[in-house]
Amino acid sequence: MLGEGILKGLAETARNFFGSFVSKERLTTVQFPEERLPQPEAARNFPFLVYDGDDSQAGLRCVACQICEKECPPKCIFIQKSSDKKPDYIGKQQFYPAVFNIDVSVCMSCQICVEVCPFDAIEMDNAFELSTTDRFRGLLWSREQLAKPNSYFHNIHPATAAEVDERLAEAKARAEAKAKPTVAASTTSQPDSQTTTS
Amino acid sequence: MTTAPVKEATHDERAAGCGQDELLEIALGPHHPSTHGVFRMDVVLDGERVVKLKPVFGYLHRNHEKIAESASYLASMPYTDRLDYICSLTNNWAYALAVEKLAGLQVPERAEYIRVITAELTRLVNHTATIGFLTQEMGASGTPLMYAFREREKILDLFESLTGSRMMCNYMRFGGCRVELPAGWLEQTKKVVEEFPRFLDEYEQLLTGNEIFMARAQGVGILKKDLAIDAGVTGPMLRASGVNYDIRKVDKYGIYDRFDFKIPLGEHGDVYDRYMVRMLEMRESLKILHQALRDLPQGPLMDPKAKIRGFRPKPGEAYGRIEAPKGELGFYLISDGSPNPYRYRVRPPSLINLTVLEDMCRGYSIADTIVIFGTVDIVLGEVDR
Amino acid sequence: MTETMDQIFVLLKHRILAHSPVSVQPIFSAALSAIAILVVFATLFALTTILERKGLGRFQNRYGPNRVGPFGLLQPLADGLKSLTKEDIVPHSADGVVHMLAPIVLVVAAFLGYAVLPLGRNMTAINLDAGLLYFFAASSVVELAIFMAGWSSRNKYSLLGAMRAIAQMISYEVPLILSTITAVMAAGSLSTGAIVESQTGYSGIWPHWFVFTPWGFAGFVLFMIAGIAESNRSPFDLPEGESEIIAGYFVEYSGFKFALFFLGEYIGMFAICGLAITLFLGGWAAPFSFLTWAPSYFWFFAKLLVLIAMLIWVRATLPRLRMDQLMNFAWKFMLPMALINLFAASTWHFTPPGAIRWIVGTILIAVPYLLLGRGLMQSNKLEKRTYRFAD
Amino acid sequence: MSFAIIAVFTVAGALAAMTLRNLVHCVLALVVAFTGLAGLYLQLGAQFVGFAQILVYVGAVAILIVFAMLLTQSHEPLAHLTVAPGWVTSSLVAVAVFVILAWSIRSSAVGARSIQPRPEITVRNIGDSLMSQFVVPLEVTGLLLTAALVGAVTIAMREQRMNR
Repeated sequence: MLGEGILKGLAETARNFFGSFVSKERLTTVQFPEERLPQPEAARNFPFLVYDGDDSQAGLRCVACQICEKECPPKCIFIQKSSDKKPDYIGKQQFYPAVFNIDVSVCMSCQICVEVCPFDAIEMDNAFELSTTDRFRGLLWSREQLAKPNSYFHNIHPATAAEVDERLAEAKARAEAKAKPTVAASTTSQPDSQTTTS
Repeated sequence: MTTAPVKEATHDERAAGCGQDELLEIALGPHHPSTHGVFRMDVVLDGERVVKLKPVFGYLHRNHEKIAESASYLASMPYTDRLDYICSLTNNWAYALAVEKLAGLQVPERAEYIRVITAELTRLVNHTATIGFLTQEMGASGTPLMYAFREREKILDLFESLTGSRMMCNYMRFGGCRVELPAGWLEQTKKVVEEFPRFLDEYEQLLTGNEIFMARAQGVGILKKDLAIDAGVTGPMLRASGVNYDIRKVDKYGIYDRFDFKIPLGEHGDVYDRYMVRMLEMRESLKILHQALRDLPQGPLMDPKAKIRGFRPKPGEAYGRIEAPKGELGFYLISDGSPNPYRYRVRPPSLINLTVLEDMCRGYSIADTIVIFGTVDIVLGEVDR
Repeated sequence: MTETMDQIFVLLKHRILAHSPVSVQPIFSAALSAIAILVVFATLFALTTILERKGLGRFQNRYGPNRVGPFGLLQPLADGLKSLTKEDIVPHSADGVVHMLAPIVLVVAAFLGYAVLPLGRNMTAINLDAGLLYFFAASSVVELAIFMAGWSSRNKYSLLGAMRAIAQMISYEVPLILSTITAVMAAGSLSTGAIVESQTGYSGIWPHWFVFTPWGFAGFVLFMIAGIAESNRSPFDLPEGESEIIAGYFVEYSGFKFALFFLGEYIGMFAICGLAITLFLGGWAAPFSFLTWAPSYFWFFAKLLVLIAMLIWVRATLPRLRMDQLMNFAWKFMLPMALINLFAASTWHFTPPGAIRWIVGTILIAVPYLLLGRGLMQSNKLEKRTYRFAD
Repeated sequence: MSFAIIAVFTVAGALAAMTLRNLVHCVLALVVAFTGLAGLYLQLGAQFVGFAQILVYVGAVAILIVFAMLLTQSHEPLAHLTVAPGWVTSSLVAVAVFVILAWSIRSSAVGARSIQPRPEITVRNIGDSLMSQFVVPLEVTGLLLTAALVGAVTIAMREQRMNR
């Protein structure tokens, strides 16, 4: 009969209309600035640099190996290696980034930099309300802006952070057990178990 | 029909038309609400009937393939997300499959299962979006689209908690998957899969029997079987024309031979069949999901041979293809032993399915053109690359 | 007391008129009515835009606008301010004068029809003898305005939209007018006031509305379908056809002129709904005899809101037809049905009251409906399909 | 007073319809003239004819002209004024028609008789007389129109078939 399907459709929309007043299922809007959905732990947005200790610049884990710079698909990372060295968390003498810039307007949040980093120095942040009025300088983040403490990392990705800490502690213990600090030439031979880490 | 303010049609166009009527040439797009982004159709109309249609694309060309040839294998993975941005996980899979063939990597069983689960969820995401937009193009004021997106959101939430991103998942790696399932993910997925048929029923109630929908969809934009095969059309579009061709069955890539599912086939090859084939395919996907979620084994996620840094496959070539929601998605790679592929080529289903657009639209009205175009189901990111 | 409440606006008008000199009283009276109609329906327009958006939102599992003012009720104000402050863009090659005149003609023509709508007891602006004819004459000018808009913009999309709109409105005017004839026949008058008057009685508590007869019901449905098509609303919104021809005839309008098109469209829709109420739903008459204490204008506007809600509901549900299907529907279904309905109505009048005339009337309408519906489905080769599955 | 205004409107509309270069403008001016004519009818108390005038001429005939124009012509409007070759003859004919009409009206009985207040002619009266006194002319007109309609459809269908 002509009109039957139309009536069925009308019944369906009516059900949704009245349902929207009684059931959360049928009123799915989250009114954003007031209501916020919890972010899943895996949520990622833009990278940041992890530092240990209190000094946000001296405690950076980054040793300026420039792997992330090379691997970054949109090439949004810019690193300048320092000329001098300073001890890292194990105590080895390492370079550090004199300049570490990320252009977040170019960054595509792919997390490749995190995966390739042998030092767990760069991690993904989940902050997303980052708008600025200056789209060039305002979105080019320097080392100072990128540095965030390990506690923050624990805060946003507790499971991953714990894993990373464990691994770093293990590496440190191994290094201490192996020998007294002789300035190691290379630390790039980190175990490959990191590949599955996020 | 044409009028004083309209530019006169050129001689050729007039010759192409029927009768003595003059033709109206309009550009649908690139700024048009129904062109799925920045697509343009140069349409020659006789009244409202399409006489000629020339698809114009390239507005979204991003040089994906050339960039991939100068980047490492891994660095192209997030770019594949952005090909067909509705279904990034199947893109990941197709690319990973090609690289795995090239490098001879073995994917552990658990990772294969997770790939199947995510791919079928992606199929649901894609088909809900497609039919939602299709009804929008038929002029429904957003209601079916909103219902479709309501369900799609639930799956995107799953993606986010698994991969960290709703659309740009970047989840699969050469030789496995990137991260283990988060706690509770499996249960949540089971719940979503359990509830999904309710949405499909609702949708069928709302649209499938609707006379206006039937009038707009049946007998419109017929794609003949032979033409579909000749043009290399794949995916739901091909199956709606009645060709039994699904790479999940043909290639049995991954572990698809372990699942019990069927391939819905259309008969007329019109808009309605393309819509229904997608609806039925979603139900089949749910069957696969049920089985995969039930059988998901424990085990490692990555092939231990796989390397993230310093990945250099030995020289050779490989073509990996999967049944993406839109059709056959293939990646062709040549390695010269360096960290970058020597040649990188995508076989995008969207672009190749689009080639029959003019044949489908000729003779139908401009309103049909929009609907037919909607059932081709393209994403400009994949067409233009 | 109820009497005063019912007639309060009429009394108020007389009070005001009493203070003016006799010579200008007719003009003054007309001006007062016109101002009242303008204010009331423009407010209703503002209210409807927000109700429609909120209603559509609810149909679509979302809230709809709720940011401006309490519950978003000030949204129309914000929209109005926005459209007022926006730049008024006239395309370079447009025909300036016609381009400017089109929205004005549209709104004026849309408002003209209200002069004969009885908004309450004794509340018809001018009670014309040929009121219905006047209404259709006024609304036929809308087509011209739409053509002016579409043609003067010099845009292919707007021209397509205008051509669609005119073709559609002319086609649907025929069943629209034919379906009203039944009510005219029953009331024996073309005057809207008299038509309402003939529906004000009650049997027990049940009203004598025309919609509660087989032909009246069919007439009402036909009238509403044709009316939706006349006011270019979904599912007959082809002239706007957002997904196809973007916005149709007003694609080149911006700022306040654009708002005027919206105003005209909604005003036209209210007028059609108001006429449907007048013709079939008993005008300002209360739905039950024990509810007559409420003022008559209350009932009119209550019914109007119900019809508007129905239109929103329909809009939320249905996809849009195609041009040729629209025409087919008008000429192959609506027109024969309207004629058959006319026949059924006249049969009704010449059959003695009782069960028999109900049966005859129902059969006379239901059988052709089923046959025509079947024919329409078959001529378009519409069918439920089954699908085969391959392994 | 109101007669003067309406008359000016009507005549201006008619003049514009003749002189404007853009055909669509001409149609719009013609609509003004039609509307003015309807106004005149209304002023004379002929409601039905007045509204029918608007409904039929503005709502249908003008639109028909527009359609016919859009479907046939395809040139930009001529930029300069052109005059038809036989303009002398045609204006003479026009003047002659006007003179004859004016003379006959002046000399007929209508002008001489003083206008008596007639009972209000209602739509009901019109309907009654159409159905009793003038039923044959009405039916004949209806038949004629139906025949015209059928003829138009036939021609249109044949053309369509030829196009195929």
